[in-house]
Amino acid sequence: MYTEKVMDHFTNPRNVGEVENANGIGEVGNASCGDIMRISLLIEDNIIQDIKFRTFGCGAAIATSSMVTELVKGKTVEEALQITNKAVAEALGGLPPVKMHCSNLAADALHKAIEDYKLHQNEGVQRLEEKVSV
Amino acid sequence: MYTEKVMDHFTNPRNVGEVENANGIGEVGNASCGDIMRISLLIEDNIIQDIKFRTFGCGAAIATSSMVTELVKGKTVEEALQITNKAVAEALGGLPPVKMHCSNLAADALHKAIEDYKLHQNEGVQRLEEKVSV
Amino acid sequence: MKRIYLDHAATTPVRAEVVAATVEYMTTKFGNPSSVHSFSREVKEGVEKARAQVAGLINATPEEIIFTSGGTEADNMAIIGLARAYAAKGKHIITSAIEHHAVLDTCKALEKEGFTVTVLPVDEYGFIGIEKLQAAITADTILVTIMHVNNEVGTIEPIAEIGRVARENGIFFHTDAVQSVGKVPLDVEKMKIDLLTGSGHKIYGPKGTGFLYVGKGIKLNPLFFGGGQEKKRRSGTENVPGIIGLGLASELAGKELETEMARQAVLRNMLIEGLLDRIPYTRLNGHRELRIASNVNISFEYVEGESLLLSLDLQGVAASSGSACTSGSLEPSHVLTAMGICHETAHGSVRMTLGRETTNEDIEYVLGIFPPIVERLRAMSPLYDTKGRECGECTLKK
Amino acid sequence: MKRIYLDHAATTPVRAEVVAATVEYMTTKFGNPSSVHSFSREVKEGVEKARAQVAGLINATPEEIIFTSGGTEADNMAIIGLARAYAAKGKHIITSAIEHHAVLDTCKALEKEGFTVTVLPVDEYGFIGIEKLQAAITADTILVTIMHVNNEVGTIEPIAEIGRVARENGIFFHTDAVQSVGKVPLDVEKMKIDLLTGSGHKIYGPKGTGFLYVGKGIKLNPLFFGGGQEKKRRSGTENVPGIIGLGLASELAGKELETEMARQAVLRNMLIEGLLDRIPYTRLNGHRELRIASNVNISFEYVEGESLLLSLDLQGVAASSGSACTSGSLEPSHVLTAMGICHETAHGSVRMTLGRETTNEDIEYVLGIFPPIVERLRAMSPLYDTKGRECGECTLKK
Ligand SMILES: Cc1ncc(COP(=O)(O)O)c(C=O)c1O
Ligand SMILES: Cc1ncc(COP(=O)(O)O)c(C=O)c1O
Repeated sequence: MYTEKVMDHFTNPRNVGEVENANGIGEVGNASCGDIMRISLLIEDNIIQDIKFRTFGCGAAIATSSMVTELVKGKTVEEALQITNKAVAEALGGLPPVKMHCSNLAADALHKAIEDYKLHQNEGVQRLEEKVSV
Repeated sequence: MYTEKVMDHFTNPRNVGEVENANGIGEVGNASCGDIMRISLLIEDNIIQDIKFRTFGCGAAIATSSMVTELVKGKTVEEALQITNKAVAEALGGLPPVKMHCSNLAADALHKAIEDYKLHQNEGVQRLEEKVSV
Repeated sequence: MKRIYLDHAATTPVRAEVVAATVEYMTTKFGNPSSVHSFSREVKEGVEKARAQVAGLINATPEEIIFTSGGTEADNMAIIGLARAYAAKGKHIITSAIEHHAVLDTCKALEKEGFTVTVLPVDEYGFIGIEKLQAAITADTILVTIMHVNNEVGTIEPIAEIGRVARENGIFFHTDAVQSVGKVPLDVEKMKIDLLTGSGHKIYGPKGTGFLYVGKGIKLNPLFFGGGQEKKRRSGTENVPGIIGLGLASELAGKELETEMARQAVLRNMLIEGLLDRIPYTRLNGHRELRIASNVNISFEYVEGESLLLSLDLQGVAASSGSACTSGSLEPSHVLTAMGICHETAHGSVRMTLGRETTNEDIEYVLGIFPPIVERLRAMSPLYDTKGRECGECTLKK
Repeated sequence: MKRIYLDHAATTPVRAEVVAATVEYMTTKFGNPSSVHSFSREVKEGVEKARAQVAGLINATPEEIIFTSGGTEADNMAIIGLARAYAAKGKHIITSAIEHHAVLDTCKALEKEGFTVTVLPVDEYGFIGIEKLQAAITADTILVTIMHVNNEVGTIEPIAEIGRVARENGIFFHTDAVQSVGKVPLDVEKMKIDLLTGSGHKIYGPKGTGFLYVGKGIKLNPLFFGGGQEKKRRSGTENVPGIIGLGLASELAGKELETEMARQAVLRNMLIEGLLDRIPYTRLNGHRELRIASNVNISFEYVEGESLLLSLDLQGVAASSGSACTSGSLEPSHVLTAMGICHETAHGSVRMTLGRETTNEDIEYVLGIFPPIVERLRAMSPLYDTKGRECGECTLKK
């Protein structure tokens, strides 16, 4: 059913856990529907310096989570935003058709984490501006 | 499908042919429906002295024809009239259910032959009476 | 006693390679294809390989093949499934008078659901007339279902022409190819076939297996419901060993189609000519040339078919008949009567269908035993002396 | 690597005696039972023997057994066939929320034909309440269809009581006994069962075989049409090797039913207790005692079932799960959710079903590898730290 690459990432997932000093966190999915993915990352100088995941979900969910962290670690934010769920599936040598639309959400989690980072950055900027304007 | 007795009567049918000096002939069935049985017999002193059959039909048709001739040869007319299609089937050790109502007509042919005999006898008697009354 | 099997149109022995494959999938590769573990993976692969093998035989793509429990189910699935799916488009179906009951009775059953059915007549050889088909088409017609090769007389219908006419009129074309798959070249593309039925046990595959080819994009309502196997078109745990066997049997049939059919045609001609030559008052049913290589169907006047079969069987030869007696009804074969053959004559028909194992010696043996058998039965028959012909219909009801 | 198959509720390997019998009927005894010659005679006898073997297992008479292509077809034949035959009498059907899709989806399909369907709820163990059944019966009810043993959680339903209630109310009772035939004693007389479904591949018989028991005098409209086999109730050339295999498998299952079930119950208890003891945050699904001897179904909180299956499979153990992922949908098992189990928990369920070849060592092996697997996946799970429970429903649609 799964490709060798999927099985490799399922058996030896890369970057499991939580980035301790994360400045962006994204979670997608819903335990009731069988999948939750949580990505935490540390972005510095526009580069993803560190990224980790925790996933409750099927083999494909775990493998796509693992793969996405590997794909973007060390990349710029812009490069990371270009990664799609489809690209993750392709990097894994493909997913079974039934999995394409359910467990293939890792890029969404990544994007959410980046959004979260940006939000905090903006808040930081805003806060700075507020300070200045006071 | 067929009992050994049926196969015996099919393979070695008794009394095939036409009684040459027959005084009764009966035919039942219809070639379009797959079965015709013709029985010719010679009755003397109320006894079936000779009886033969010719049959166009399936294995059961041939076997029941053969069996009925064997059953009644040498019997009285009254005894012969008591033979039923069911009795013929039983004498053969039974017939497949689908055959009970189609190819099992030999007793009917026998009864028709006896009727034919009686008709001729009556005609003879009548003719005699006519003669006397003239 | 020598036993000669000449009833290959009824069923065939499963060939050794196929038996071995089914055994493998009953024992070591026994998993359920729907499961999520290693026992199922190899099984799924096997099923998909079989699908490709079947598709290859008729020039379809694997996704267009649905596995069924046999030809009967596939015929029903095609006709009922399509009719129900396209009822909004039209409610008229065209079929022919010589179809197998799996088609004829299914069309009849649809009449109760408000469909109307035109049953095309055939000529003396059993051919559908293309003009008659053309004339029967109305704006309401959604489906033409006409068999490829007739199972009783072996007539090969002009299905490429039928396909063309159906396609031109925007009507779906289903063909019951149970008797032709693996025996006559088939190409669903070229012949413009939308749905096609095949059966495993007619091509040295296992009984209880069959398939329906359904061209891409054609909708079908399922006949039954459940786990949603076969892309929701045919629920029920797949008959995996059967499917594997059907796949392999299809591939092997395709490989030997040409040589085997050429070989059988020679034997068939020998049998036809031998019988017609040696026995008077006989007629060949079906067409002399446009018949499948394996089929011989001859009527022997003044004798009844079942008693012929019994006599042949006693000498080791297995054949079949259009006689009513063999079906337990009173009416003879609807195929023979549709071809205008007298009921009486139809009752005296014998079908002999050759196969892979049939040899020259077999045919010679049959030619040797046949004449005395007919002679003996004719001597018993009250019709033979007079050579009286009743060319009526049996109107009795059982 | 050691391979341990614990998915016997999905399918079973065909036992050696049965394989041998099917091979015989594919090769030497290959005739079509409908033919009129010696090749068919021995085959007909074999089929009738198989009918008696199946009947014997459930205390029916042979004439009450119809052979089908599997449990799914038999369920459909029973429900659709009976509903259509008795539509004039009433149009209400009662079933339960934990039926197999072959029953549930079939009932649903009948709603389109104007039938109304009551789906009875079940309690936390999966039991039907007799009072609820009683309350659901109306003057319009013609059929109650409730399974004997549930395929996911192994709960044994009170079918003798259901049969009594149905009989008292003059309603037909069908039971899907696919998971109980040959595993739990069955007596259609005593249990007042009118129709009963069985499947061959769950009892070490061939896939693509099944049967429907239909009590004498009960009418059924056929699902499909054709040659009129099985007394016109199921057309299509009989799957003879399959039928022979089903017959033999039934007889052998009956013979070893008691000893085998006692043996498996011991192993089952060992597995249940071992897992619940060794792994925290687990729950047994179904009833502790009133479950079939072969079924274990446990939910492991905070992990998802498919990833558990994959991990087990990598260590040679084949099991199944109520996780949505295994079916390609988003909703978990309808059985578990009907029992009131959270969707989240249901996703983390694993079913292990034992069989004839399962040994003590197999269970010990599984008990050894299971805890570290769960630990590893929990360490990866974002739910495990917080032990946060979402007991909602998945409302996404795929
Ligand atoms: C022309 C034709 N159609 C359909 C069938 C039915 O196929 P099956 O026996 O596989 O149900 C047969 C054979 O019985 C046949 O000859
Ligand atoms: C309870 C139940 N009913 C019906 C079926 C369907 O039977 P089959 O697989 O023979 O079609 C199954 C098994 O898949 C089952 O477990």
